[in-house]
Amino acid sequence: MRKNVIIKTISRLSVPFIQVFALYVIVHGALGAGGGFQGGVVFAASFILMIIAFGLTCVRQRFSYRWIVALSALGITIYATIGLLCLIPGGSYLGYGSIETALGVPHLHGYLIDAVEVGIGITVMATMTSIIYDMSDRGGESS
Amino acid sequence: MTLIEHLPVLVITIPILASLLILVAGWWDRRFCYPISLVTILSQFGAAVIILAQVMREGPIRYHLGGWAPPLGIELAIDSFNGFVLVTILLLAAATAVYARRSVEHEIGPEKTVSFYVLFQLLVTGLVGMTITGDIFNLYVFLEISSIAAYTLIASARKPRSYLASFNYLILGSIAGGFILIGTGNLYAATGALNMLDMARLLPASFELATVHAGFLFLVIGYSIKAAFFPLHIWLPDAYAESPSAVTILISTVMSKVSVYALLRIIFTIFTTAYIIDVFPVTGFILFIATVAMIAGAVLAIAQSDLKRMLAYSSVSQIGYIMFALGVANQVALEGGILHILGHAVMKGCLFMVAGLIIYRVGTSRLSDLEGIAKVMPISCAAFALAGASMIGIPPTIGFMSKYYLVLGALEAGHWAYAAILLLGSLLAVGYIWRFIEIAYFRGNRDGGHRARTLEAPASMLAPMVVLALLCLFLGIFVEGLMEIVGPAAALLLGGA
Amino acid sequence: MIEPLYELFFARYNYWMAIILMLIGLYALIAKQNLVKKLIGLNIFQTAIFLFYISLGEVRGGTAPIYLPEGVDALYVNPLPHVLILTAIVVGVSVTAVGLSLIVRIHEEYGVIDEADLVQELRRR
Amino acid sequence: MKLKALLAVLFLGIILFWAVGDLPAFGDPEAPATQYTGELYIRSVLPDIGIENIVTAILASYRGFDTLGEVVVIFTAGISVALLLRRGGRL
Repeated sequence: MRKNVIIKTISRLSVPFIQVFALYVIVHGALGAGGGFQGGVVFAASFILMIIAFGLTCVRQRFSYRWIVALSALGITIYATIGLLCLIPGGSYLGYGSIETALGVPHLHGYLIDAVEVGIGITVMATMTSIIYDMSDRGGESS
Repeated sequence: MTLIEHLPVLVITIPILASLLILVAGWWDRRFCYPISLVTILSQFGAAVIILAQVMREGPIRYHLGGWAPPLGIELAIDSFNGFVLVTILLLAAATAVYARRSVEHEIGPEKTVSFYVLFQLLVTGLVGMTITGDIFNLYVFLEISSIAAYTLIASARKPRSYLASFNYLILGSIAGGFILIGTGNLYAATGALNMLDMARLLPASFELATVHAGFLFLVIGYSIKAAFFPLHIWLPDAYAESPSAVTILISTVMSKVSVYALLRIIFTIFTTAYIIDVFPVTGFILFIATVAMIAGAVLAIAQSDLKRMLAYSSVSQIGYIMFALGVANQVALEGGILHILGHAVMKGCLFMVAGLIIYRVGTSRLSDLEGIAKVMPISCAAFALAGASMIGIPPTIGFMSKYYLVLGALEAGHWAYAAILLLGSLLAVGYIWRFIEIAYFRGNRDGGHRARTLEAPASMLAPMVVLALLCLFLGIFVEGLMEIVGPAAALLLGGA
Repeated sequence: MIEPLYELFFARYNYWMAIILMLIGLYALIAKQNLVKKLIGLNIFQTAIFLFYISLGEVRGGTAPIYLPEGVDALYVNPLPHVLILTAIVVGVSVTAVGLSLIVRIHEEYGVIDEADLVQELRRR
Repeated sequence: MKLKALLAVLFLGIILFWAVGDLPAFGDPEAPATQYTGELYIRSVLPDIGIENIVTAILASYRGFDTLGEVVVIFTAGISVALLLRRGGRL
């Protein structure tokens, strides 16, 4: 791979900003435009930028397949488990309101929505990254 | 007690979590995948039986997700019709899961086992979701879960041709998905509702709008592509013939049935019989296409030189029988059609299992290479003969019962010619079933030498096949018990809500 | 004379745009020989459907469906199509990803991604 | 192939053109979709859930099951791509 100082430096600088922005988009979902999907995709975009700038092997050393797959499962688990937890106080599946009334915490409904959005964001980020890993693994390098 | 109440949603969400468990456990040790998958599908089947029993006892279940009642939220609606379909598909999925282990070891290769079982589980879950949801957009979401899993599972045979078959299916499936989305959008524009029963309530006011007609056409065409209804079946033969045996069984029995179910549900529950008979008369046309499908599918099946491909075309023909019931649209014919959903699933599952066993042992499914196979695989060929008899419609098999009701319904509605064509279609079924029987039993005397040893497959593959073959017989004999579910289901479809 | 024409074409121009895009996408999906171009056609087709849905939810003078501070009297557009399309977009992305990886495999097996060439390859084997 | 495509396009086009006349006009506040569920959601999100973004409220709460399905769709796609393309490894 050719050394390209400008691309590497610029991506090194912008990746943290992209990731912070992605987190903002995920967490801000309940208050304004944003949400888990959008944030997750923006987060995955930062990985794509890193792969373009530094190469797949370099990125994969830090975030291995193992972590990425585990994260994509974790996101759905968060979502589905919050749904199942709602059954305990007697609500129906995904009925966050039942937890809110059972615990008596105000605005818990909104916080649970945030938690669910985080779950969505994790899965979308991890899956997008996994797809990019798999696709950029093919081609030039071997076979 | 409360758990029973939540069973409709648990039957979808627990398997989703189980598929994640398969992924994580499989990472640790691949041998964990299969038991988890099997236990999940078997417990889904058990749950489905409990749900159906509850529906028959206490009437339809309506489960409001999140506690939000319909115009706002999504509901799961289970009545006798989709309860019956739910049990049918999970019965076949359980049989396939038992069958799958050896077949997967043989055809997929060890490094892909984990993802295969994850997708297998997701495919079944998507189909279960399609069956019990009461929301038309939710139906689309589950349809896409099952479709994406199916595209990949077809390609998991890892043969060059299977990639092509999968890609062609992906293109057609996406067109179908797009059509379904457009149709849903048109209905949503006309009514503002997405819940099926709510839509059925609001729709009569705007029956005359072209938007509603267009929505009807798009939904019917979209789901017909998915169900491989005759002129739209072009993806089917390749997809069935090139995929691994376990996947062929699952998509040929379960997936096509769920698409047909969705079609019946949309036409009868949302649009009601008043629409398809008086407002936008399509029943005659559907009846015509259905008979063409029966004949053309059977003729194409006779023309094939490969066992799996022959059975694939036979599916095209058999889907025609179910659509025939839709075209006649009276109580007796619909009973026959719903019975055929179960009957065809059971017998086609058995036949494809035999084809899978032959591939497992002989390595090919070309008919010309199978001469005298009955001598070395006696149980499999006997099962083929029994299921084939059911396919033809020889009494007292389940295939006979469903065709009997179909003919009876057609006669009741005065469609003499169509009833005659249906019988002709059964005669053509003799053509392709007999071809295999003849090759397997009565040919190949000249080189019987090299196949002296019996080649019967392992018990875990034989057992589900034998069970399905016997079911073809016993369901036909004890059809009275089934009619207690099928009768109300047909009445429910005709009654609208 | 002008009134019905206006009603059909200009008051509903959003549908015409969506329909034209749908037809372009469907044509590319079926007629193009190159498998990647087929997928591009699929994406155009799906995006056109998204446009159709989103424009269904439009309300003249409406703002984005996020509550404005209390006391401000606001008209919001219909939020439901936005939700549905968020789901449909994800489905479209997933189908595209699977389709592209199938194309990668087909290219590895046959060395070509053009339908005419594929037919030739299949015949040759 | 071209002919088949043109026929399909023609067929789709005719149905769609036919349907347009009865669809609500662009931005029509009287449209059934806006009048029925649209208004209902806008009125009930604040008292029911208490967050500002109506789309998020519907996405995660009212139609949360759709969203669960959608997360599963993308997970399925990730596993699919892994099955098709990944070399070695555990998947």
